[in-house]
Amino acid sequence: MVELVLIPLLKIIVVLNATLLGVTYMVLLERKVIAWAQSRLGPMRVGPYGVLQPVADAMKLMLKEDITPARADKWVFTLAPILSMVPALVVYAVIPFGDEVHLFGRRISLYITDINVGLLYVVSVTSVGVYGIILAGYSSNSKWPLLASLRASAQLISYEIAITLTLVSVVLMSGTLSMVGIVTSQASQGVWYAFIQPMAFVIFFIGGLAETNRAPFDLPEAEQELTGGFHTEYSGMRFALFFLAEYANMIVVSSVATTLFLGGWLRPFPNVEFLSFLGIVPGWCWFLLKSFIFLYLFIWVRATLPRYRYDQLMRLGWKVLIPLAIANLILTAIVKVALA
Amino acid sequence: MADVKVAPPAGPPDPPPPVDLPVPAAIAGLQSAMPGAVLALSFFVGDWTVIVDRAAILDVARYLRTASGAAFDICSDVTATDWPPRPERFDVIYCLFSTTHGQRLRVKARVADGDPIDSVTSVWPAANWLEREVFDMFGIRFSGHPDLRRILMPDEWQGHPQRKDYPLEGPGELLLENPLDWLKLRQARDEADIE
Amino acid sequence: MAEAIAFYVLAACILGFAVLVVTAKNPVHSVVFLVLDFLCVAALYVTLGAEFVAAIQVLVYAGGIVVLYLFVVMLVNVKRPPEAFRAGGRHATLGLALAGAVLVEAAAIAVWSRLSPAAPASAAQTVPVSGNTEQVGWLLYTSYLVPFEVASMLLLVAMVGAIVLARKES
Amino acid sequence: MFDTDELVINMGPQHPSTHGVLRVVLRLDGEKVVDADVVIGYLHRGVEKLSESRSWAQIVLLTDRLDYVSAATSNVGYCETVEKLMAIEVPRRAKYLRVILSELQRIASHLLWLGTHAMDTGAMTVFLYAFRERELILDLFEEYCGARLTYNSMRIGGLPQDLPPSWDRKVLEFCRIMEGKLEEYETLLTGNRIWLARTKGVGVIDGAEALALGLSGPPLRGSGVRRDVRKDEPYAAYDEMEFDVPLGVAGDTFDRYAVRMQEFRQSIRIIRQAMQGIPEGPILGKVPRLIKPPAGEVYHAIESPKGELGFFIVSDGKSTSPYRFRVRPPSFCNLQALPRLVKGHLIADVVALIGSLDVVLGEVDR
Repeated sequence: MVELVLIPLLKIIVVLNATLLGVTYMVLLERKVIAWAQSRLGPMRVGPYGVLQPVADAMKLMLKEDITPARADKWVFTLAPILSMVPALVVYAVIPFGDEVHLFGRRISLYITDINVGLLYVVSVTSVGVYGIILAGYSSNSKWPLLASLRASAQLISYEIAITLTLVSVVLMSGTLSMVGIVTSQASQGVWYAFIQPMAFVIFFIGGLAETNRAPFDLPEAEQELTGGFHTEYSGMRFALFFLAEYANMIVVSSVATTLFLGGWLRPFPNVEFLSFLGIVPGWCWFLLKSFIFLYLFIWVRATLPRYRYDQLMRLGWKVLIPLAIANLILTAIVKVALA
Repeated sequence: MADVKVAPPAGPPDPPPPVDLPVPAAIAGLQSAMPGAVLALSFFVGDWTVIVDRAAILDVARYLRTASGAAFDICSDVTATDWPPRPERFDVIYCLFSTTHGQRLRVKARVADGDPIDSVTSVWPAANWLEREVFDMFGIRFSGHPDLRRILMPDEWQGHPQRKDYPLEGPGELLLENPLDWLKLRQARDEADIE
Repeated sequence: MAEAIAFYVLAACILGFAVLVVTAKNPVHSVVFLVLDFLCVAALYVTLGAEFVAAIQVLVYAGGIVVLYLFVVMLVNVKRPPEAFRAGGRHATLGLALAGAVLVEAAAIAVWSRLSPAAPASAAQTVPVSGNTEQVGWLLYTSYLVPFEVASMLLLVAMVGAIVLARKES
Repeated sequence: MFDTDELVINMGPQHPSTHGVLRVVLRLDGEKVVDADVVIGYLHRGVEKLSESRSWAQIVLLTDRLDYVSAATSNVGYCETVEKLMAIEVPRRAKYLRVILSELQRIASHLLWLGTHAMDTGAMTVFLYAFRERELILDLFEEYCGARLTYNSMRIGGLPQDLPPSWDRKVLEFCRIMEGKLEEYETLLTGNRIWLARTKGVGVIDGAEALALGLSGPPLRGSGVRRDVRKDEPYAAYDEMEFDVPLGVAGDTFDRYAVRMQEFRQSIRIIRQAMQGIPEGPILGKVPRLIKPPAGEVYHAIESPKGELGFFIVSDGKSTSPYRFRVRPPSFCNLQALPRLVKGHLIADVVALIGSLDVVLGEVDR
């Protein structure tokens, strides 16, 4: 009973809470990092160095009036933020944060579950997240959100193809779709896939920016163009759900990137003997560190680059990234067959 | 500024140029090309002004734009002045500049209230909004203008604010006797639009 | 026992959503129900132990194709007047005929598979690999290679056709 | 086959990228702009009408509120027009100070343009960098006249006060800092592929059409027309300054950007020259106590950061306020070209083009 129900339940509770806490502090981190990039201080008022700012934000959003526009499609309007939040959280079920730890005399694996189609599960669940944005735009009965949702649906579908193709290259290397299996295969092959699949890594990063609607691909919520994009008409907690979903998706993308390309919980250079002293740092710390670097890159890019235009975004996706991803896939297959 | 009310002036002084001052080539050319059109010349603090016949304004504009000696390719400004005591109460003023010759010229035409004047948008597209503003502020109609609507004031505004007989503080109760009626009217119109 | 309960609950959901897809007045609502329907079908696959097919079902149908449906529904103004729903005599007969044809087909398959049940099971037993994904892959590239390639050609042709149709003469 | 309509959408008057209360009614085919109608007047305060009942000296205050991010140049324009009308000789020192203040103002105005233009295309860091440097100029103005936005920094006949002590050193120090910062902005934008993709070939207008549409200032020079009031009809002490007029070639958004980026450097060059050659002497000419110009009409134009800022003033010679006060606002005339520029482009280009025209609605609506 303990093995079957209690431990998974505890894991789910821990992961969900850690995620939500991480997401709120992700917001603070982003504000701080961008502020430093722009020679500002960022939030400083709530708590020392503004560390309690997320709490204040959450309070504000929860207490705010939740407005539904008069001619909105009411139940779709309510459904949309939930549809965008749920997939972002459900994905964490298969992400391996670490290997195994011994706790209270038990061996506990640091992932909720390891299913044999883990990677496919990630891709398919995140692909459902686009409904939140599309339905939000449609149900608001407002023209700007509608434009944003049209942009979002085209953008997310296009970049999903490129991302999925890069994932296939990784699967070719590892020979498994299991997330844990991919990490262990990197350990056994003694190299992070970022080094032998650099092209896939870069395409995944760019596609990840686009999939999470981050600058320079933040067209569905381009404030300067679409007055806030798909969530223009949202307020209060429903707006907060969209916001949290975006940051949760960022963490998902960086976790997946860490797992697939940066060796998950493995220490750097897992096969180099004289670096074994790095092994005293627990695996989940490495995982968090690598994910954090990825998240920092997301923020850094946002602070630096202007935004693409819709047609340019499409051109980049279809004419550059997808052909490159296909070429990379074919090349990987050829090399793999030649070596076998 | 409660200074003593003096009788409103009947028109600008338009001082004629000194006899010993040579007339610029562009103006001389205009005078010889269209002898009837130029009513008077004026020179004041270094600015040349040509006062032309209202009916001939489009021809004058075309000449000034195209003639090689004039080539006024920039229409800086179109504006108007109101002189209520005069029968032709408005002056429509065109401020021109020539990039080839580097000189300025003002063209003036007198228009009576209710009379139209030809639009010069076909010669200088820049005059489009400027003429709209003159229409909005003075109520001078420009015939042949592609899009003569109010520009600064709301579409349903009554009166023309820059006229001298228009009070500075606005029409007051005359227009907004009951603002709620006006709002209702507007709302009804908007809803009709949506349907 | 648990499996049977799951099956009947899911089947009821699938049928219920399918009815809602057809009866919803708003085409966007129809599409949302269709998504929910597909998700339930995916869950059904999971109960059958076919995780790969379930994941593909969600990825391709729920996450891809229906998004395009939604895209089209929102892009094209399909707000029909109420009369269109009432005066649909010809469409109703056509729909009934199609539904009848599908029913007959399903019944025929059921009867036929009851008469000779061993054929699909024997194919799976010859697969030398274990694991859901691997088995599907193996079968696709051995026994069903030709249909698989034909299907992909068909899709390619359809795609080219769509581009030709959508392209404006310039 | 399907019934597809054009989408009519209101951009503004409350919209993050319309720089105030501009409203653009867009007719869209997908995201492509089929037609645009610009609706203005939301900030109309009747400055022209109001001026007809204010004394000549009070109007300087009203000119502050035309282009409220470039008050000093509006002040210069108005004062010079009245001086021309009254034939007042302005002392050379005052002329030099006007040049310095105008050019500082030009840098401040262009900085605001740069920040908002970059922000509109999604590059938000440039916005804060630009405001950081603009702050230095506002500090300089604050030290000079006590105000940070609406300066009221000119008087008919000269200036209200002489420079504060050690102000000149601070200006030169600012010039030094600014040159370094310009490199920083250009690193972030000029070579950036996304920035180039967003600006090159967007809103192309050739020189002849730009002239015909009444563009002036950087948008006109971006199309390669050599027209700068400071060169063509020099005012203040610009005839004694040595500077270049930067010109564009293609007439697209990028060229308008490049022209303004060069104008930063030219402004710094002018400030340095003026600081070096500034003569000693009075700062206010001989002005009668009661300003009552002779009857007549006058038009005078200056080069404001936005373009040709003209004042047309009619005096009746009797009252202590103008009979007619007309502002030729460069933003108004430049904005007129917007429908022409955005046609056939995408929504994202509309905001980039509004940014590249650099309009201030206070001046458009007056």
